[in-house]
Amino acid sequence: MEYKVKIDAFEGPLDLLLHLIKKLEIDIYDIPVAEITDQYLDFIHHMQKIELNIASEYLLMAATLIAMKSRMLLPKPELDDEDGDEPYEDPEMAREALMQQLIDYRQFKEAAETLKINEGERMQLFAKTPSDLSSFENNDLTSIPVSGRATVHDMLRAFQRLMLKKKLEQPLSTKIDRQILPIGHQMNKVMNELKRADHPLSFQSIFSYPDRTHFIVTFLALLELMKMNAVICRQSDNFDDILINLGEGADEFEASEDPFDY
Amino acid sequence: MNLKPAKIHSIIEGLLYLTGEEGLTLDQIGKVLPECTGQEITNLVEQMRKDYEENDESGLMIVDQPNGFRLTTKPFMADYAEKFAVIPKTAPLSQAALETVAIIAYKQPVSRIAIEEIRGVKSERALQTLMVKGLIKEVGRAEGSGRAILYGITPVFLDYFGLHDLSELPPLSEMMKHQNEQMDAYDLFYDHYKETINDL
Amino acid sequence: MNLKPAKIHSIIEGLLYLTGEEGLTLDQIGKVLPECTGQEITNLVEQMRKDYEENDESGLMIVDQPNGFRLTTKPFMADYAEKFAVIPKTAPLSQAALETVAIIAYKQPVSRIAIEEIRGVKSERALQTLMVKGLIKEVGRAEGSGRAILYGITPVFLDYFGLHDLSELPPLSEMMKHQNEQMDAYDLFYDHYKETINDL
Repeated sequence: MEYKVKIDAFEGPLDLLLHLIKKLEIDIYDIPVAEITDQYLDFIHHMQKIELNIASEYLLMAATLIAMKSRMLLPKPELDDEDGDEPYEDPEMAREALMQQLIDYRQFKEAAETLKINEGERMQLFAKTPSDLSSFENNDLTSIPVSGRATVHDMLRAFQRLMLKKKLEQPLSTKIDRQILPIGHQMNKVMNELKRADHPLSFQSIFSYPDRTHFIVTFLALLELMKMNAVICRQSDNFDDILINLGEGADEFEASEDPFDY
Repeated sequence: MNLKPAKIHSIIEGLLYLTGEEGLTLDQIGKVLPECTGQEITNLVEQMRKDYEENDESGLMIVDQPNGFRLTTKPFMADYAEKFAVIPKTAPLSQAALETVAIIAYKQPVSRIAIEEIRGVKSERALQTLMVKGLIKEVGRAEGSGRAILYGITPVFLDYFGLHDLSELPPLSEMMKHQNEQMDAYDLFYDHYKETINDL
Repeated sequence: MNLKPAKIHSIIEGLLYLTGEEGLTLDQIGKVLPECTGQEITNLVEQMRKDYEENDESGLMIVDQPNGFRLTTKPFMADYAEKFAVIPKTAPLSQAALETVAIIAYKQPVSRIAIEEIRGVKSERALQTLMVKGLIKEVGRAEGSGRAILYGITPVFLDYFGLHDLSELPPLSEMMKHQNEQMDAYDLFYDHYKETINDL
């Protein structure tokens, strides 16, 4: 059997079993334990060969399948033996239980597919952020009874949602965190952008990458450029965006300066 | 009522604009327009829904949400909307989260252990994601010594998947033959199986 | 141009709705609809402006702003907006306001730019709302030429959230740690596997 399907397509051992059942065109109501066990182990073995630290759930299922397969090879003991330490475990029952588990799981997997379609349709629809009606509202928040107020929990959840959203939007951010970002490099970048744009740029626009390290380094680069008179920053009013323009020292700025010289 | 239908129409449109993604509930419209009955409002909104839908010149449509509606752009607008950075794009749910929320929707109230039994894998992360997104909530505690947290879906779930109520979920393809029971052993498969044996 | 006027009309309406109070510049429309000339767009918007104005069923209108326009509610709507605003809300603070006040509580003194950097969206309105409600105040100015206003929380904040002092907020480091655990993007197992696959 070839392993063209990548493992990250699977949600766990049940999902993998369902895949094997489908691929081998097995009747889920009559699972050939020996065959499915061999195929499953083959798959797991293949994963081990690439030195993958297999998740315990996959191994547990492997053990379960092996136990079932070996019991099927043994003759059924006398009924008297049920008085022993361990009751006899009928492999037929185990097979039924596995079948039921697979059928149950498959139903929810299908339901998840339907939900995914719904989600996709819903994500095509956009709405504006609500207008700020606070000028009409009662502004004395403390007059709101405690039961009607937002709680610390609401606030923390809002914050966590924000962080989660940001994280999901930037799957690569952890890798970039570890990169060395020299200040000189950012200075060159800001100057190049200003020269190319040929008009003042907004403070926000130069912080294009929403990452903490990037933000700090870019900010330091900007301060350094201001010190050199290479750029001038202006803000006309409170809340207004700060505009960055080339300064008198811009022509003297050496783009080829060693980026690690800071 | 004193207001003309056209006027009421315009007021609702204005409110739908102001509330944007938060939307409006029928209740809220009723409070702003006390002279209208709920039926009148519902009829008018239905008319508006049709008008938007049939109007090729409009990029807007009315979408239902729990107990109300909101104004959104039509699906074809997605390409254009995404060109604007001001529109935050949310990441779709992972397969793990989708399976988990599906189980909760069909079997609520349900514990983490029961979910993991069905999925065959740990589902803690998926549960946390769903909690943060507000799609599920804690609805109680299981009886017994474990007192496991039980999860259920929220109105946000319905809204997120564009459903009016849970009855719109497609029926599960097969009847669940086993009642979902609380099991706290690690080897769920064997427990299940031993129970079957003991019942003989 | 390939798009029909009705289609362009609907796209502009959709974008006007999405951008709300911020509005659209002619430039922005031009970027989304590169096949249209500025003149065509201007003519269409003029037509839309007239349509809204003459349509008694619409509560919306188009107003000019520098280099562009925005959609807003008609003046008569003010009364109804007011009626709507005084309806007690289940969530008296918006998601935007909650996010912003959380950032301020944890990072004070903090500038608007720093808040926007974290949130990824403009936060002027949220700040104004919080100021008006007395939850935050100006606590100083940043060093340097920008001299940005720095914000901090007020005693009203503590009172409103039922805190005795800020030390009762859970430490941010813990929250971030917790938050990382909530990442569901993929199971570590799969991430690991994919890396291995890529290395082959």
